[in-house]
Amino acid sequence: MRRKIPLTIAFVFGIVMIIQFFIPHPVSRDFYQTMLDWRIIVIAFTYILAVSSLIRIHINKVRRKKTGWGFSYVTLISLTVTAVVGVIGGCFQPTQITTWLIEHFNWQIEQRTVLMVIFTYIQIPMGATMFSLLAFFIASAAFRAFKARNLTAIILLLTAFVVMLGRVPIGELITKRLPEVLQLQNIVEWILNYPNMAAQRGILMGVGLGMMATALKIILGIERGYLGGGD
Amino acid sequence: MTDRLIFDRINRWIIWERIFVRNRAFKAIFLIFLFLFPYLIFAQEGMEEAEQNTLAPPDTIAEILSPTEIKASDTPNDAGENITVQWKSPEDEVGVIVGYEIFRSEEKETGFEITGFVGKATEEFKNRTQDGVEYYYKVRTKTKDAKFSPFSEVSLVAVSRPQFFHTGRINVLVAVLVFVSLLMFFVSTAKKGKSLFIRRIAGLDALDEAVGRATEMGKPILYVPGLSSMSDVATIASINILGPVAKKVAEYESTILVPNRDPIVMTVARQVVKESFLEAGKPDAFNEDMVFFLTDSQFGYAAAVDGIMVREKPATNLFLGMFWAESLILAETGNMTGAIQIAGTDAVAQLPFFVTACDYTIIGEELYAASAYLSRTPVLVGSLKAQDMGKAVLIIIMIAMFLLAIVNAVFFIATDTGNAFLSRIISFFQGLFKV
Amino acid sequence: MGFWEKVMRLDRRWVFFLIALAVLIPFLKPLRLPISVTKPVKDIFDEVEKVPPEGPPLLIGTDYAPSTAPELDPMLYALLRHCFATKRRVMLVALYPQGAGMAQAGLDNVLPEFPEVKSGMDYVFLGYQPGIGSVILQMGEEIRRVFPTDAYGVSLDSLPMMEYIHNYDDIAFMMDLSGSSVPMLWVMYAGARYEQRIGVGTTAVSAAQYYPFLNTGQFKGMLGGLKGAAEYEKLIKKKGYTEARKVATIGMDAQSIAHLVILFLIIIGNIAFFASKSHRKKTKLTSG
Amino acid sequence: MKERKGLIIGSVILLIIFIGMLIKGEPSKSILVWIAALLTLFIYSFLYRDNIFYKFAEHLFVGVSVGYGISVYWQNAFIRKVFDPLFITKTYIVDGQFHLWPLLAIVIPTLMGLLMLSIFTKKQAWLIRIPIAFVVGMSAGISVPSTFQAYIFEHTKNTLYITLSISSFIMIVGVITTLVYFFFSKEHKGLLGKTANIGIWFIMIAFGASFGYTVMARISLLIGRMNFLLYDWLGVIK
Repeated sequence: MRRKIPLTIAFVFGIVMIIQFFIPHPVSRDFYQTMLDWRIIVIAFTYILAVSSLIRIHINKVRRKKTGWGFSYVTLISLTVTAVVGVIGGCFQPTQITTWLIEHFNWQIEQRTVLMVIFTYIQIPMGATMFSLLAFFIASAAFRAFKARNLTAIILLLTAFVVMLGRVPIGELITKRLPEVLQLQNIVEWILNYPNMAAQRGILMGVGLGMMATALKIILGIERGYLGGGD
Repeated sequence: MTDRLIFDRINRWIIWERIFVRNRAFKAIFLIFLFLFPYLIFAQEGMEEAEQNTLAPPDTIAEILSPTEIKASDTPNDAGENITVQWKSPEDEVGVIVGYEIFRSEEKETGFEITGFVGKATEEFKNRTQDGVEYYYKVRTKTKDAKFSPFSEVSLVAVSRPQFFHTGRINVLVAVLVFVSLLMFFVSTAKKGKSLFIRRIAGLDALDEAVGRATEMGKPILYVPGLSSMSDVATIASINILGPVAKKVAEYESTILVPNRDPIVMTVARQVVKESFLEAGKPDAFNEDMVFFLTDSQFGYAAAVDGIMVREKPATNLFLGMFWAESLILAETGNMTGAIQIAGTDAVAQLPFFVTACDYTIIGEELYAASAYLSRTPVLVGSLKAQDMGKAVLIIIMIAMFLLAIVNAVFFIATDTGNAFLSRIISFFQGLFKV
Repeated sequence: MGFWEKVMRLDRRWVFFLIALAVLIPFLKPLRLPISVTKPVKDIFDEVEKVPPEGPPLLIGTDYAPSTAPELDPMLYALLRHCFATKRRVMLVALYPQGAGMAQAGLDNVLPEFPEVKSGMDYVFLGYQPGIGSVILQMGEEIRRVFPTDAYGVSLDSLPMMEYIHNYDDIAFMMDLSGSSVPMLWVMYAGARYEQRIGVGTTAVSAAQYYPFLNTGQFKGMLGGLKGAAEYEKLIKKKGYTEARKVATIGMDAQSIAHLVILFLIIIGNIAFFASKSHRKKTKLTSG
Repeated sequence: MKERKGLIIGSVILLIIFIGMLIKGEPSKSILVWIAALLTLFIYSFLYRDNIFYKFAEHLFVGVSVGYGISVYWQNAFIRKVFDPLFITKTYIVDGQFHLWPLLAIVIPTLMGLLMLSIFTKKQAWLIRIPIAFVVGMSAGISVPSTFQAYIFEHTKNTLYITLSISSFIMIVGVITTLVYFFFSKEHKGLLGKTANIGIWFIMIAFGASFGYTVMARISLLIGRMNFLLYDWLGVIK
């Protein structure tokens, strides 16, 4: 019972979604849209679990005075403030409260809602900065890993080196006098378009088969790892 | 109780499995599909040709600047409410044409009203209609000085309707059916107890060792199940690996940390870890907070996991699932803390970064082989065989096409036109994979 | 421990430090490394030069978001400067909601240099409308139907510049700046259906996928990444159009230096690897 | 130890450069830009080592982004997909007539969502498997045919355009050997092993190429942040 029902649900919805793909009829199209809406609603409820997990962990940290518990306050307070501002003040469109506040206090809000101000000046800069850490990490990874240890490492190292060199003006200058086929930027383009593309296609075809097999195993109830073991 | 016994017991009730797998009729169906495959494709080609033959004969008395050969028909493979109007644009050497105005009426003679305008380089117009209503169309040319040509002749009647089957996707349908048959076939063979071989996958072999090392050192294991949601199959593959890993951890009564970005993945991962601890006979060692949610912001997640890595100092980091640009942020930080790292993903763009920063990398399809590899459950191993057969089919088609292309090229050098038959076969195979 | 072994075990924070300097220094002290102009960029420049002054405008699509702005903003600035300095007219349109903000920021940045340039006379900013494909299509028939007013709410009919501009026939050249697939939609709809001449400005990563369309002529030219923008800046500087700060050229300096630092690190790393390996062998021999 | 001293000196130099620019330039007058800039520096401090500034930024990032997530889910899922159609627009009443299906289309997923909360009970916790099975099963169903199209058909089709050239030959050899590398049910020995080895070479070329190709994009991200710090915040460059 505890397995049959979920497995049947997975089977039914899996098969229906496959069939749906082949039917252009409006009924099938509307059904697809409804299913996507359902998924959004279900996930929204799961978000409750997620947030409660986060909050509980930080409250526990504060209670047990674990190392760095003070910072848990930062998370808890910023979470509460942002959520309250977003739910009451409006997400993308300002609610009446926000409109009243803006008019009453003569605020200048470029982003329309307070939530978007927080988003623009706190979340986006921090995200962009985390993203830009990659400039440093890609350098240290290259320095450490690109060593000619064995044949495969040499291939990896050489292609990376050539492609990198071909991306800066100096690389072009080095081979300027050579015939066009041997100019660095053309070699780089060839590497990208042929051997690189070949391997990518090979990997992706394999991945496609793996994904299909896994998805089908789930629909057919052969793979049940996602339900956890037991009955 | 061994894995296999559990499996057999819970397998028993599935009805469709009986129909498909144990029934001998299945094999017959499989064979029929194999034979049907080329037929279905040819049939579709034939249909297209037949459609073209029924088209109206070209109009020989073309008026100057008027569009000719106007034809209107239901737009194929759609949800209805749409008619495609096509015409042949007149010669325009001076370049005076701006575009075409399309007129529509429900009667053949009168009541035409403008329904759309398209640019000069177009010879097709898709018109929103009501299903079941009869429409007639005519088109006229608009010139730069806002003058109009006489109308083209009126098209034949056209009615729009929704289709119940997308003929352009017949190749996908056949492919899905063939693959399902292959999968079922090998799974059923595997069930009969025929043992199947799997080659060594270094990254997965290292999993055991890496988990063992962490427990020896008394340090936690960090398991990142990717940053995508459950709708990504890579995440499901990762969850399938999490089971055995968590079981191992439970046996040593060690700690596993599973930070999550997606709420559903978190819920599923928690179930899986909990059950694994139960199966290992250590339900008390399980703590709900081992599997936790961080944030759904991509780089916020990366920042927080970086924090965990430098503060909790896990001895083993496992990054398995779907990753984007944050892959290197995680892997480099993990490398900095000196942990053993095993990564696996099907995101081709991220693999190079994992290869440079991790000790072992599980590449692409190997991730999907993992649950079979770790559990060695016959049915799962059987499905690997089906994947291999899929690859074999693709390889055979490619080699055959390559040889054909060479032969055709020889013909081409000799006769300057190539061999009609060979060209037809080649274009047939290319058409097979039309998307 | 010999020198090379020390290099082998170099703290990675030194690498971070070098990269930080490599990016910071060109900002404070521009190096002006030589830049050679490639054909796709020259093609764009020539197309813009063909736009008649005080005549049919250049249409610029700003279909990008802040995340790709470092690479695409310099292109927008350079194109605007090129046109404003030579009395060529410009129309701006955004098919991404965030694109409108990028276009406005670009105008705010460039306009102070050209006090005589006026909205409605020399440029028109149409703003943002949702529905990418259908907006492009409808603009082919009548721009006013999709954009009855410009971004500031002024009716297009009241703008002197718009008097003779109705659809793609009245637009000399179209330039789409985007890191996503929007340029392909411009090609599919405006290019294939209305024979609009189109150029593309895109990020370095996306540039590779557009090369095939350059060969077929579907794009008349391309600015690829900071490098493309820097080349364009060089071209307008050469013509003496502007003396403004060359954002992309500085960025390109930083990028080249950072690239060279990484290449240098790889070479040093390998020398250290082989040196310490042979050193280890030697010590083994002597000790054994 | 010596090395660390050097690093500290290096970091101090960077800091002095920034403070110098702060005095010399025309810093932004917007407090929001200052917040963004300080948070940027807090995160960069992680490159030296974990510290309280990074910890603060990290915890703030988590809190703010989850708060943002709550707001977006509240607006896009609860309000727009459940509350509005159920109580405001009443999609299940058309022309004064009651229709069952539109009502069920809201109620069923809501009930399924509520089952998620069964995890908080001891006995009925298994009910959570129902919504999970729905999401997983349906996602798997959607992915099967589209995977065939996007991963297998698309790439096979493009590989099958063969011309008589070295490039085309390399392409087909590369695809085939890479596929062979992924054969699981045969031991990689003899001919198969050799082919799979060539496949690894191709894979390595692809990895090297995409690594080298990505460096430029990553550096430009850093340039973008530098531009923010030096232009928008400090105003030292014009």
